[in-house]
Amino acid sequence: MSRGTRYFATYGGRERQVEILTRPDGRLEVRVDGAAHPVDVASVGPSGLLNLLMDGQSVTYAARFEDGAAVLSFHDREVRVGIEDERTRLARQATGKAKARGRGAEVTSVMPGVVKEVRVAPGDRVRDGQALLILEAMKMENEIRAPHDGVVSEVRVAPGEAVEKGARLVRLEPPPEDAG
Amino acid sequence: MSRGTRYFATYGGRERQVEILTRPDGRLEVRVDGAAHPVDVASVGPSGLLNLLMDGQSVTYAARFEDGAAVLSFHDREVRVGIEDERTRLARQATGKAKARGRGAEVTSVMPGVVKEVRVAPGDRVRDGQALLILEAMKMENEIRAPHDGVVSEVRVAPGEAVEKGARLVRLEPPPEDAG
Amino acid sequence: MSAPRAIRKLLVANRGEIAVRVIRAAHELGIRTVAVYSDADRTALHVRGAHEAVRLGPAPPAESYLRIDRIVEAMERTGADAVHPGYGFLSERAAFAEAVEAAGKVFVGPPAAAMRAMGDKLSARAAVAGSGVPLVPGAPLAPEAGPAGWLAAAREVGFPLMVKASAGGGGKGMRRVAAEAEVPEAVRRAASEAVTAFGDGTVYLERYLEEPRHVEVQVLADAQGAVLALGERECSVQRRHQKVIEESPSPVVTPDLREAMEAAACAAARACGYRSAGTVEFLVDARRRFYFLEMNTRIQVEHPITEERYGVDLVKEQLRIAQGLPLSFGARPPEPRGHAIEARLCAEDADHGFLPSTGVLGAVQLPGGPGIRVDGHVYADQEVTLHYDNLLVKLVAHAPTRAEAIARLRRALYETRLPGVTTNIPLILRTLDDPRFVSGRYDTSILEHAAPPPADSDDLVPVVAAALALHRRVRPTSVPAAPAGRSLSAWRAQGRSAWGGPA
Amino acid sequence: MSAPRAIRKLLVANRGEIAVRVIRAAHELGIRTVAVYSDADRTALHVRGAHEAVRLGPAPPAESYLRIDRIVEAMERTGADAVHPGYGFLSERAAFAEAVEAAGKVFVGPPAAAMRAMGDKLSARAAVAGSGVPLVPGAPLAPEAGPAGWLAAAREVGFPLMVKASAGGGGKGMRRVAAEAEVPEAVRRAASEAVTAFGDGTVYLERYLEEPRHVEVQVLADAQGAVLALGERECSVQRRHQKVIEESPSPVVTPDLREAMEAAACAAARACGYRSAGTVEFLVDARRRFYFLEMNTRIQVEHPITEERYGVDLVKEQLRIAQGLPLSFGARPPEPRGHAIEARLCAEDADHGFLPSTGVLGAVQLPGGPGIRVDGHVYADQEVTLHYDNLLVKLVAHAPTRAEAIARLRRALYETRLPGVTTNIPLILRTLDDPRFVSGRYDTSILEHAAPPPADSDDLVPVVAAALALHRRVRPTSVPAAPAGRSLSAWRAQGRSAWGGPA
Repeated sequence: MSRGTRYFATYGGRERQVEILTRPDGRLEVRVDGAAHPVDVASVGPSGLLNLLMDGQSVTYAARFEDGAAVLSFHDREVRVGIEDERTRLARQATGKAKARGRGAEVTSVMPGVVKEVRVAPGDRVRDGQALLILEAMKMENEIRAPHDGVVSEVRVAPGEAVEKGARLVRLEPPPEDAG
Repeated sequence: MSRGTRYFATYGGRERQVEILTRPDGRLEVRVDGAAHPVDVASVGPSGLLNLLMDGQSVTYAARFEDGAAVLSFHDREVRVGIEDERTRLARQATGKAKARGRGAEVTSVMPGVVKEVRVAPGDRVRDGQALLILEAMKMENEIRAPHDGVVSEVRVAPGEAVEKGARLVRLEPPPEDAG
Repeated sequence: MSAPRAIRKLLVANRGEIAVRVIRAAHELGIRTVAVYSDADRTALHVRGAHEAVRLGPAPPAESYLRIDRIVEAMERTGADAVHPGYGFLSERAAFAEAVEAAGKVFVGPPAAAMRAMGDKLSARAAVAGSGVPLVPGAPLAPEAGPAGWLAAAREVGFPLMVKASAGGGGKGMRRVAAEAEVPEAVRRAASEAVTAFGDGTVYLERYLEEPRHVEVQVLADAQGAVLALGERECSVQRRHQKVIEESPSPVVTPDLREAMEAAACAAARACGYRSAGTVEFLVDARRRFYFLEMNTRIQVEHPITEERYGVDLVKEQLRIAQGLPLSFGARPPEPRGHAIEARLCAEDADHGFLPSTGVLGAVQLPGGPGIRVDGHVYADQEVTLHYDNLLVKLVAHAPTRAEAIARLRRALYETRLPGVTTNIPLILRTLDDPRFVSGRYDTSILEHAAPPPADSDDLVPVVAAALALHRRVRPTSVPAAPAGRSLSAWRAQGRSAWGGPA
Repeated sequence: MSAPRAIRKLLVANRGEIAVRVIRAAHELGIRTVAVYSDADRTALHVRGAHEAVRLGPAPPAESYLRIDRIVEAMERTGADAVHPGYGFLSERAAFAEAVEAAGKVFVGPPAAAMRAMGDKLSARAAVAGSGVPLVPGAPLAPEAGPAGWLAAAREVGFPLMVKASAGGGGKGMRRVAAEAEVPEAVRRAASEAVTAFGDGTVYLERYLEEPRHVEVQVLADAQGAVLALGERECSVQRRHQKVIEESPSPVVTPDLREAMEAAACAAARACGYRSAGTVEFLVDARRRFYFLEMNTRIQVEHPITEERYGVDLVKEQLRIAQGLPLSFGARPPEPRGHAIEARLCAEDADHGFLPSTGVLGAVQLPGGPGIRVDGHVYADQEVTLHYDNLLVKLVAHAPTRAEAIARLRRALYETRLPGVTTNIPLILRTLDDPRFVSGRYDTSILEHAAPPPADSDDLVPVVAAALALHRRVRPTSVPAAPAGRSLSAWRAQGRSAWGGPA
């Protein structure tokens, strides 16, 4: 059997190498850190569900991919597994580490909604936990709070505006050194 | 509003002309034998269901087309409506009537199944209702019977063969004139 | 029989809705489950519902669900300590129970001896004969006697009569015979079907009762010796001897008759040393006399109507009994409440000779709300094949009165959508409207004289519906191309823009 | 109020699961139904389930489901002779009931005067004050008094306290206040939310009881003057004052306490001249003292757990009462049976601040089997939007004992699949395992101190599952292209061949 495709999976604080091989009979074989695991996977229905038979378990799950991780929806929980294929890893290693984060930070919307009220303006000093704006979603008003002390450098939304989950709302710069 | 697309629908022993027009605002208008009916139709889900609001009724249905007819599945019944668009009708009228049926008749399978046993051979005289072969489907054995008296001219299947619905099984010629 | 003991892991040797049903009961009791499957069922609900799943073989039952050796091997491999056989397949094969017990495992069902006595209808008649249970006139049939011998036996029983598979059930291997000339063919066909369905071609003859009602009594017998009856189920709405609609209580059974039938059912169970859940079937004639027909030594398809009325989970009771525990509710069953009706939704074209319907299910929509129980195994994209029986969903309606239960079942049937196959829902709806059914005065011939589908009306809705559906088909240029993948909003938008906005 | 009369056609002035629920009851009674819908709900289940459907307007409730004028107009246009308001939206607006009655139609609910008395929580306190029903300390709040006046009122009530919308319900327009400094902001926000949700910004203050349990009593009052209670519902599992899990009976209510609470509930109903189904909410403190909280003058979200135990259809009773008929079961409610639990499955990310989740539902899979009732409005390709509340499905488990009902609900939750959105199923499952819930000793703070999601394990299944899912994504060349249209067998075949055959 030829060499398969390698993946690097980070889960539970540990990275493992997963190799997926196609056997001569067309079946797949999965090796985790070199140890073979008999598996059988089948698509279920039109919603992208997969059923995995492995290690004495029948597990049905959906997967979506976000920022180098697979978010797996099992029947009773959602689990995040860092996952990368070999090619991507090699390419990433060749171009160096991911860029260091800038000093400022974006406050993003953790839910879709409509901006009801904006409480801050550029230049405002804000405290950790201070309400920056009010977002209405499903008839509840939710205060979007500052994740840390800082100075508002930009307000990206206006009242009445509909925002998606993850939309950037407000940019916060670190507070001046003299801030308590 | 410009002239719409015309259809000819045969149902309940009566043909009606149905005209479907797109109004300037993008909505559809349906006229049956010239009388306008406000309708609203929307697709429901991935299975091709349609919901029709018309004449004070909310009706959900699926449609499939067979031999110039629409077979409509309502929640409580299946209904067959002959349906033809204007272009098809004109083309058909231009090329003359449908060909007259041949004198022989095919006995077709009314269900998918596996041929369990063949009871007749070419040349056999058969009586109306006589078992021609045994078809097994869903663990029940079903006798496929002759639709009328006749002479077997061809047997198209053999025991063990899987057949689809509509498959031609046996060809029957009319019985000789001296047949009772 | 091995000694009762705690079940930690249960293998469910079946498929379809009953496999799902058994898994549900096991999980509620904290028992781990192992599903088995054929290649046709790789993604079936029972495979996904169980904790583990083991492949048995190709789709044909003889190569998968009927393979005792592979099922016992799967139990060994997974460490399952018990097996539940469901109904059909191996559920009434004493040899299966014996093989399981020989492997040191628990068979969730009656002792093999009771299965043997009752599984064969001829020995069942013999077993209960001494206990005062009334029997229908009948006779065994020797295959080697040949047509002449068969005919002699048939004359003795009298016409009309039934040819029945001794190992049978579910209408398979069963033929009604009205006249002498039909006997040889009926015997051959019934025997042939019986071989296919049950692996045993023994058939026998039984007098055919006129206008009979098929009424059965549910019994439960535990290892402590308790034998109890939980009322009756009326199962006379049948087509080709397959039940379609069942209800409890039976409209024909009076309190006195119920008491007598329950006593007879318990006597039959005691006569064969029964343990577990079982069903004693009777025929009730027009004069309310009842006759023992057979005992089904397994859970019955229609068991939910009893469960709904009594508030008892019969499969959990089976699992309790198999572990040597007494019945959960003590010495007396709870008081039954209200009326329950079950309809079996099958993939078949009931208006065209009950032809089986195959296909791929689309977006199924199942009913809910008060008093509606759904036992099914359907899911979107499921392929309905010819390999197995065509039962898709059992709908059970439970309500304070019979009239309310009927109305409830009707509305639940209206809510149900099983696109992709033809179902018998239209027939069930017409039956619920049938004056004989509504009055409760019906017998097993009710579907033979069923009303035909209604004639076309002068309603314009079908006319417009057909034109709109065709318009969509012939004018594809007027709608945007269906997007790839799951951009369903776009697809929906297409539906809206093509078919017009709000009226 | 117009005189009671037969209802032939009922307009259901609501959407979602409760609209479906009401349509079910009407159809079982042979009443024709008219659905109303906003543009977001054109293909919703209630639109498809009703006999007729009328568009109200765009998606926002203020332009559709809250438009009294359009709803009354739809009743005129369709000839509906009665309206059922469901819960939420216009259900507790006396002005709606009056507009309906002014049009000569029947409002299925209490008299407008009773709604007015009880719909406003302040007047409700006044209405029941004379009838011996115990009250929580509280005070009204004058908007014009300003922050200083609000603070004075707050000091009088004592901290901690709640700011509540007088017209409120469902957790909207509600704020808990621990200290004086929070009072002005809490009052402003609660009033603002109350305007949005109910069109009325009146708020009041109420003492916050420590470790309180939220227990409510179901009442039914008919036009003949019968006022009956049907036991209690324990509703203490709440997040942000939205109920998540409800059960009946309450683990904390003793027979004596039940008798006292039922008597108080009936007294409250009589005090306001109630008619129809209604719910009297109480807080029960750690010493089993109970206090009147409010009366909900409508059908309640969690009404099914009462229905399952009593075998009574509360919506049908509402429809009977509105027609001037007496309660269906006579002078005494049936004996309740077993234990029932409801879980509300919502589109929200319970592990990340209960953020609402939107999306398009895929192939939904709902549970079934014994003792499981499903009240939902979901279907494949349904768009879950932000316009309405995020309740997708109510699951109700009914079983002989509390432990069995919990086990049954657990297994039903495991069967449920609502792909396309994030749901609170994981939170519900963890709550059912919470030792406080299992023991029955919990109060309304149970979810504030809920266990976090379990930590990652060293199980290899997620590792392999993630790799296989990515493998499928990055190696599309190894699988045949997904066929156009509905050739699902090919898609399934792809799944098989790409991922290997049986192990």
